[in-house]
Order: sequence, then C-alpha cells, then structure tokens
Amino acid sequence: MNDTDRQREAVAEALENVTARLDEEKSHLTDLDSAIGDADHGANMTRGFRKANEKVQDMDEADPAELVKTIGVTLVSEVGGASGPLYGGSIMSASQEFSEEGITAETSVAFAEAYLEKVQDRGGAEIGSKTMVDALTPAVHTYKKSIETDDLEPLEALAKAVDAAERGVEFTTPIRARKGRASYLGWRSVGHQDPGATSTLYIMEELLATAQT
Amino acid sequence: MNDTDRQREAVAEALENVTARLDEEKSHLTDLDSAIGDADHGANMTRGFRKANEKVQDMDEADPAELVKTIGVTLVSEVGGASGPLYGGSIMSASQEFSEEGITAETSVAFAEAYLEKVQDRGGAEIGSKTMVDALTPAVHTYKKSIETDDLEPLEALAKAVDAAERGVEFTTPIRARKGRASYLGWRSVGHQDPGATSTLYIMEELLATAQT
Amino acid sequence: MKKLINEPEDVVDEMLDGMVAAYPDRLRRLDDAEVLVRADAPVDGKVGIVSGGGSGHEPTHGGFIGDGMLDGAAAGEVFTSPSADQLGSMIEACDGGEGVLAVVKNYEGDVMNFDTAAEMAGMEGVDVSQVVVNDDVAVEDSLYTSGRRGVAGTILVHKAAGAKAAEGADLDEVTRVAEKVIDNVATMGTALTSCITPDKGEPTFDLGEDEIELGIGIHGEPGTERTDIMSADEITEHLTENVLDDLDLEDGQEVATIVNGMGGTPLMELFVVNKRLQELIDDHGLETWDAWVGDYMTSLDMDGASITVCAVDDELKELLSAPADTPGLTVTE
Amino acid sequence: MKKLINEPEDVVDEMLDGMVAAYPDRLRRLDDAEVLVRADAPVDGKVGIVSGGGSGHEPTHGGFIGDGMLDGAAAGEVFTSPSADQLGSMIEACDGGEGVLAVVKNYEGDVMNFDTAAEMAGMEGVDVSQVVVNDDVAVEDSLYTSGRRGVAGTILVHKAAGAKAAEGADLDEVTRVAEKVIDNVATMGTALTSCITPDKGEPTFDLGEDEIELGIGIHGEPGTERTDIMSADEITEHLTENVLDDLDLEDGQEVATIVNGMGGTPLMELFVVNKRLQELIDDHGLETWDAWVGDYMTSLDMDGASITVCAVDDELKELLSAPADTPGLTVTE
Ligand SMILES: Nc1ncnc2c1ncn2[C@@H]1O[C@H](COP(=O)(O)OP(=O)(O)O)[C@@H](O)[C@H]1O
Ligand SMILES: Nc1ncnc2c1ncn2[C@@H]1O[C@H](COP(=O)(O)OP(=O)(O)O)[C@@H](O)[C@H]1O
Ligand SMILES: [Mg+2]
Ligand SMILES: [Mg+2]
Ligand SMILES: [Mg+2]
Ligand SMILES: [Mg+2]
Repeated sequence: MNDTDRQREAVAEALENVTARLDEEKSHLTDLDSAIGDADHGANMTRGFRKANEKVQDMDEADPAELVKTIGVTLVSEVGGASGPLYGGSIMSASQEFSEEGITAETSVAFAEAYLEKVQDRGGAEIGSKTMVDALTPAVHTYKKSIETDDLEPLEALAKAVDAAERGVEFTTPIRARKGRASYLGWRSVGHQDPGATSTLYIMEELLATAQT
Repeated sequence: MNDTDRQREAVAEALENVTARLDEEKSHLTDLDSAIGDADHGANMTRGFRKANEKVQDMDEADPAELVKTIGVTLVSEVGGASGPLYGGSIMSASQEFSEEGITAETSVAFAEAYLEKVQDRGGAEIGSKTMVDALTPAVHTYKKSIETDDLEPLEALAKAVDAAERGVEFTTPIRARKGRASYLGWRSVGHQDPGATSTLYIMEELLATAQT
Repeated sequence: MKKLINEPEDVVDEMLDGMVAAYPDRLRRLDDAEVLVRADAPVDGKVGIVSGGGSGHEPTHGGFIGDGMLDGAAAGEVFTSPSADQLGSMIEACDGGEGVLAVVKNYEGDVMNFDTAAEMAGMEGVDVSQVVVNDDVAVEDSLYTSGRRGVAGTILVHKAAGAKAAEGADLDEVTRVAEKVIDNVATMGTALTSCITPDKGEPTFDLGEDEIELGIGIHGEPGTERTDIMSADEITEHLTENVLDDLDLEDGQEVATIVNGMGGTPLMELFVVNKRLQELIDDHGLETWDAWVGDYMTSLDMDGASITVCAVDDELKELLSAPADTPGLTVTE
Repeated sequence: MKKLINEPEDVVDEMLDGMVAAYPDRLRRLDDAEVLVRADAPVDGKVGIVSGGGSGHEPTHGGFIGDGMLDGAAAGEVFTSPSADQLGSMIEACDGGEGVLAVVKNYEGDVMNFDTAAEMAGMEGVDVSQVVVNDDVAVEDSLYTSGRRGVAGTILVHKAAGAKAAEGADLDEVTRVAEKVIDNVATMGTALTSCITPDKGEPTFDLGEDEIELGIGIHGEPGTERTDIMSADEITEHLTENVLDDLDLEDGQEVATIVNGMGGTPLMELFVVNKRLQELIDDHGLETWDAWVGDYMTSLDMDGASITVCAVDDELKELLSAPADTPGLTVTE
C-alpha cells in the first residue's frame, strides 16, 4: 500500500467515524439548536455527512485532496442552511492545500488555517460571536503552534487542538450571540451552548480517535 | 294585586329562577354536549334565557300569555341551533293556550301538551330518540293524568311530573340516539346523557321550586 | 387554552367587523345582525344565493361572498345555527326580484331555522328555494340518524349555483344545478386533534397522543371510529375508499377533488395528502379534472383534513370553472 | 406529535409532488431538485423572479408561482435554506434572457447559499440581481446581530416585483421596486404555541399554558420577549405600535396591511385582530389602502399571527393591485 492509498483509507475511515458520531449526537445537536435556533442542526449535519460518506466510500482511485473536496462539495449541495455553506464551502476550498503534497503535518496546518479563514469570510463571525468560530479559532491556533513552534507530532498536536476546541465550546455558553439565528435572541441567548461549535468539536474528536488507532 | 298581576309575577319569578339555574349548570350542559354533540348547549341556553329574562322583567303591563310568548320569541331569535327553534318555537306557539283564561290547572295541561306536540312536529323525534322528547313525554303524560284523572293539585302534579322527567333523562343514557347530532355517533352515543333532556329537567325543577314558594 | 380573542361572547361580532374592515368594497354587514351581504346587494335581476350556519368554519360562509358565489351569509354563534330571524333578514336583503336560493347544510338546527326563515320571507313575497347538502359519507343515512351531514362539498354547491345565477338563470335552474352537485358529491374527514371552542376553552373531545378520529364532523362532534394514528397515505386511502364507494363511479369519469384542511393543519400536509389522493383517483380509473387544496370548511383550530370527490359533467365543469371573485376563492378565466 | 405525513424525511418531496398534482397546468418540478417553476418557464423576454428558503412556510414559496408573481421557488428541508446547487438550477431555469431577480430573506443560510448560487449562475451567463428582505422589527438591526429577519413583508416584495416584471420592465427597474417595498415595510409577530417540526416531533420551544412569545420568528426561533397571555386587542396594539414606530409615517400616509396567520390560527381570530388593527391605523392618522388577512407566511402548525404595514405610493399601489394568478394569491382587475 503506497502513501496515497494509506491517506485515502485514513480519510475514508475518519469520515465513517464522523458520520457515525453525528448520527449518535443528532438529537442532542437538534436540542441545542431548539433552544437558540430552529431545531434542525442535527438533521442538517447527518443528512450531509451520510451522503458524503456514501460518496467517498465508493471513490477507490481518488487522491486525498479529491476526497476531501468531495466531502465539501457534497455538504454544499445536500445541507443548505447556514452550516451547508460554512462547513461545505470551507472544506471544499481548503482541500486545495492537500493537492500537491497530500496530507502532511505542514499541509494539515495550512488546511486548518484556510478552513477557518473561509468560515470567517463567508459568515462574518468574529471570535466571541458565539458560533463555530469559537471552537475553531483556539483549535487552529493551538494546532499551528504545537506543530510549528513546539515541534510536536501531529497526533499530539491534534489532541491539544481538541482540548482547545472543547474550551471554545464551553466559552460559547455564557456569552451573547452576535451571528446566526441565536443573535435574534439578544441577551436571551446567554446560557446556551452553540450547536455549530459543538458539532465542530465532535468532528475533531473523531479525527483524533481515527488518528489514534 | 289581581289575578293577572299575580300570574305575571309568578312567570317573571320562575323565569328568573330558570335563568339562574341554567347559568349555574352552563358548563355541565356544555360538557354533556361535548360528549355527543358540539359543546354549545350551555352557551345556547344561557344566552337565550338571559335575554328573555331581561325582556320579561321590563314588561309590567303584559298578561301571562304575552309574557310566555315573549320568552319563546326571544329564544327563537337569540338561540339558533337546534334548541332555539325547539324550545323557542314551541313555547311561542303553546303560549296561545293561556291567552283566554290565563294560567289555570286546565290551561297548563293544554300548554304542556301543545308544547310537546310542537317539539315533535318540528324536530321529528319520537320517544326513545334520545332527545328532550324523552324527558318531556313522561312529564307531560304524568302531569295530564295527575290533574285530569287523579284530580291532584297543580303543585303536586308538577312534582310528579318532575320525577317523571328525571326518569326520562336517566333513560336517555343507555340508548342509542336517532335524532340530533348525537345520532351521527351511532352506537357510540350509548352511555351518554342527552343535554337537551337535561336542560328540560332543570327548567321543570325551577318551575316547581318557584311554585312551592 | 390560548386564543387571539377578546371576550368569547364577542368573537363572532368582532370577526364580522374585521371582515368588513378587510373588504369594505365587497362586504356590508346588515344593521344589528350577524349577517354579511355583498356591498351591492341585492343585485337587481339576479337570483340571490345565500348560505349560513354556525361560525368557526371560516372562510365558510362569509368568505365566499362575491361575484359568482354567494350574495349573503349568516353567521351564528360558534357552531350554532343562526336564528330564523337572522336568516330571514338575510334572505330579504339578497332578493333582487328573482328569488333566493338558500344552501343549507343538513343539521337539524340549520334545517329548522332555515325552514322558518323561508316561511317568513315567503310571507314578505320573496320566492325562496332551499337545497340541503348532505355529502358526509361517514354518517349512515337511515331512519336511525338525522341523516348525513353537510360538510366541505357545500363549497362546490355555492360555486356552481353562484355561477349559474351570475349567468342570469332563473331560480328553478339555479336550484337544479345545486341539486346536481349534491347528487354527485361525497366527503369524509378525519381529526388528529379536537377543536377548542372559545366559549368552552377546552377540547370538545379527548384524543389520545396516538389516536385519531375517523369520520369526524366539522363541529367537533366525535367521529364514527377511533383508531391508532396512521400514516398520511393510509389515512388518505381510508377516506378516499369510503368516498369512492359511496359515489360508485364509472370508469373514466371526470371528477373534481378537494383536500380540505380543518383549520390547524399546515398546507404542507394537505399537499402530502393530495399526492396520494391523485394516485388513488388514477388507480380507480377516474380522471381528475380539477383539484382544490386548502382550508375551505374549517372547524376552528382542529387538526385534520377531509377529502371530497365530485363527479363532473360538461355543465358542472363550466360552472365550477366560471369566474368567481370572493375573499376565500378567486377563479379567473 | 400527530401529523398527516408519512416519513419525516419525505415530507418536502411529497409535498412538492402533491403541489404539482394539484396544479399541473401551472407548476413544473425540476428533475431531481426540490424546485418548482412555472409550467412555461422560462418566460421569454421577461425578467424572472425567484425566491426560496426552508419549507414549512406554505403557501410561501411555491404557492406564489404564477402570472404576476414568482417564476420559481426552491424548497429546502423544513426551516433549512436550500443548497446553492438547488438555487442555482432554479435561477438558470427561470432566465428568459432578461436576467433574474432573487428575493432573499435575511437569514445567514439563505444569504450565503443565494450568494453562491448567484455566482454560479453568473458564470453561466445569467444576469442575477438580489434583494434581501429584512422587515422583522422584533430584531434589532445592529452590529451585534445578523440583522433583521425577512418575514411576511416578503410577500409584498414578490407581488410588486412580479407585477413590474410582468409589465416588461428590465432587471434594474424590477430590482428598484423590490427595494422600494423593502424600504417601506415592517412586520412583527407573536406566537401562542410553538411549531413542531416533522423531524423533531416535539415543540421547538416550550411555552407555558398562559404565556405567549412576542417578536417570534417564522422558524420557531424563540422571540424576543415572553409575557403572560393578553387579549387579542392588547396583542394587536403591542405589535402595531412597534411596527408603526419603526416606519415613522407621516399623517395621512396610505398603507397596505397584512394580518398573517402562522399556520395554526383560525381565520376567525385573524379577523378579530384585523378589526383592532384597522382602528389603530385610523387612530394614527393613517389610511388603509388595502388590507390582507390570511395565511401567507406560516410556520408549520404554529399558533400566532404577525402584523405587517407597508407605506404605499402610486407606483406601489399600481403594482400591488395588478393582476396575479397563483395558487396562494389571486388578484383580479
Ligand atoms: N455567520 C455565521 N458564522 C459562523 N457560524 C455561523 C454563522 N451563522 C450560523 N453559524 C453556525 O451555524 C450553526 C447553525 O447551523 P444550522 O442550524 O445547521 O443552520 P441554520 O441556522 O440555517 O438553521 C450555529 O450554531 C453556528 O455555529
Ligand atoms: N330533532 C330533534 N328533536 C328533538 N330534540 C332535538 C332534536 N335535535 C336536537 N335535539 C335536542 O337538542 C339538544 C341539543 O341542543 P343544542 O346543543 O343547543 O343545539 P345543536 O345541536 O344545534 O348544537 C339535544 O341534546 C337534543 O335534546
Ligand atoms: Mg438551525
Ligand atoms: Mg350543541
Ligand atoms: Mg350547535
Ligand atoms: Mg435551519
């Protein structure tokens, strides 16, 4: 098995795990979205990832960049809502970072940065707006620093990033929303955890679990 | 105070008592109608009798026949539904029995018979159709026999008639409806007491109570 | 119970004023009566078409007043037939000299009050003809009931009779087409929840979390059978089979269909029902000439729907598709 | 939860087929897409008007397809913006060579997906212009929110833009009148109960037996304030004051008003609200030019209503009263 094959399998396996995890958490994500949104985040995420998973499991020939791009494209066309373009569009465009050298420590940092940038470009949320950006920003910052400054192994760096994301998710609870449907609530959004930040954390946890096996 | 005045006062007092009683029983009548009808019999009866009561309390000059007719006319124009024409129309037309001699033992029998006849003419219900006719028929029969055959005093006759009406109301429970909205239910109407028979009983009870004072 | 109302006893009165405030050019309220008529009633030289009954079925009845449908509609208290007085004033206000057709739904209250009103109007010299709609196949039509109820099929009677009158036909002709619709229409409904009347403030009947009532009436009268909740397809099949059994149509017969919402059911669900209904019509070798989907004959906030099928010939097709311009139904050429 | 549906995941698909089955002469569904367009789309030489968003707001969006209003409508999953793909196919299918106006309601999902779709269609050579409706005064429009939501006022944008396009105006002109409505319209709503989405099967939010939610959105997003139940008059006063405050109109200004039902509220109650609304319009020295009452922009089975006021000038009056022939709204000359 060559490097490309191994990476393809890793992506497919990670996607399988993410899909299963989102299925498990579907009603929890929807409950979070009921409190400050419109009760569909669980359905949106599972609809998109199930379809992406189906597609990717059939792609025996593609390189990792293509696989990741397919995930993004599928989310864009299946999900709709706010999370469709945010997750899907950003994965789609950040997948370019893998196209030359495949998935390496360096390209994974580039991917993470590109992904966060795209989410912010599209959605206009800042850190502290009570969105997925609050989980992503600490995770991406931590991952980058762990690899580029502290020279940690990707697996260790990813573990630290997951911790950081978790801190980010917790941070969304006590603050007032400025973006997304929760922002309509004004001060009443305080005290509720953001669904999109939560699904971001779950996805990262599954990436880590896949990498650890 | 002459005879006409006394009778006028009696009618007005009886009407006052009937109105108060229906007010009290309003939600009970509606509950009965919920089970096998459309949940408005309480509202229908109180709306009509309150208005009739207002009108009659102002009629200082009228003779008893006119008073009774006014009650009927008011019910016809205020109540609608099935009970409006049945109660109102029948009272209106039976009131003629009082126009020559006022209210006497004899004319009260004539009134009762005319009233029952009119209800049946208009509604087409037989005894055993599970309607107000089931309370009325035994009451009218008993009243007529008590006065004409047994030579009882009107007060005693009325007391017997009330007992008979009560038996009639109870009789409506175990039988299947053939008329009125309850008939739509087929066998499912069995086991429920008829609202219109019940309101008929209440009215008779108040006539008796008024006569006893 | 939470409702957008003030005092329960004022709801019909305020609703009528609110309707006139919405359509001041089309509707007029008779003085001191719970009756709406066309702003320009009576229309000279045209047979008047009137209807009426308890309130709570909006847009029935007043919502169908206008060119090509009703001239007047009397609004009783919620679910209570209007009194004969009110009906009588309506009939007189809608007589343009050619007589008036009263479209009555088969409920004892409605029938008795309309009868009295017709007598009264007759004494004032108005030619009155009455038809009694009884399209509800859920009720057995026998000596042991007060007969089948009039439900959503009534709208088709209003439409056809209204169109015929607009053509300038006389009272006999208008009555004939109304009867023709009545002879060819059948309906059956189901409730997922009970309605709540403003006055009672509680459900008229109790349905379990997993129960539905088949053969429901439009007044929260309990239906004829209570079953476990089924899928939209199964419910549609049950209602449609009963309706088609009753009509017993020939192969290739053209029909008009109505999926009628009871008030609380989202339009989305009515279209889901319509999808299956049209498949069934097709399976039975019939042909849908026109399909209506919406809230026409409601039962306050009841959750549920009814299915109506009406066999149509060339005459009915022409009348049902003739122009109508009313708040509740507009048909353009 | 009881609903007239089959599987929750099929409800949008089946609804769309049921709509086409009801109006086969008017509507066509794009292959493999949750998109409805006019049966004769694209209309050559006419600017196309399209809209779309999550499902559950019926008759919005597909119910307003037809002469004088929309050419196409995309139906996302319940309360979820359609994907950019779907929107893109719709835009292309509705371009008759004169470009397409997309009427977008201000939700981040809708805005982001429409943006992407417009880009995609632009690459295919379609001239696309977008307007974003944000009439909901319940949401503060500030840097600290994602801006006011688009709600029932959207229907007036569809109507005016559709009429302008039907006149043969070019894309710039059509866009201008859409913006004009947006600049002059304001809405606020209230919920008496929560909606229940087919997927979740439980109320999106919990309201006590005596509570209502003021400033509710159309997706079961909690409103801005929860209070004890009030009378219809008080609720109408609260909503109307907020709407009129926002618009700040001059004495004698003519307005169009909408009392919009959220899906579960009987028409009877909407007319009760309209009665008070028209009194208030009058008290404020304004003049109602036209009043609409009905279910236009619903939220599944939610019980509640919204009030919309739109200041109108001669141009808007002409456009809003121009003929339209759609399943959800018919205006005749
Ligand atoms: N402008 C935005 N920027 C970043 N994230 C956003 C933005 N708007 C919404 N989100 C994220 O999307 C999540 C909601 O996604 P979802 O419920 O699927 O879509 P919708 O809000 O359209 O129903 C929110 O919890 C939030 O994390
Ligand atoms: N055809 C009839 N003959 C005699 N009584 C009838 C008939 N139809 C109905 N009733 C009586 O009327 C009562 C119902 O009255 P009410 O609820 O006020 O009118 P509605 O049925 O129009 O709602 C029934 O309980 C029954 O006693
Ligand atoms: Mg959501
Ligand atoms: Mg009753
Ligand atoms: Mg009644
Ligand atoms: Mg959503």
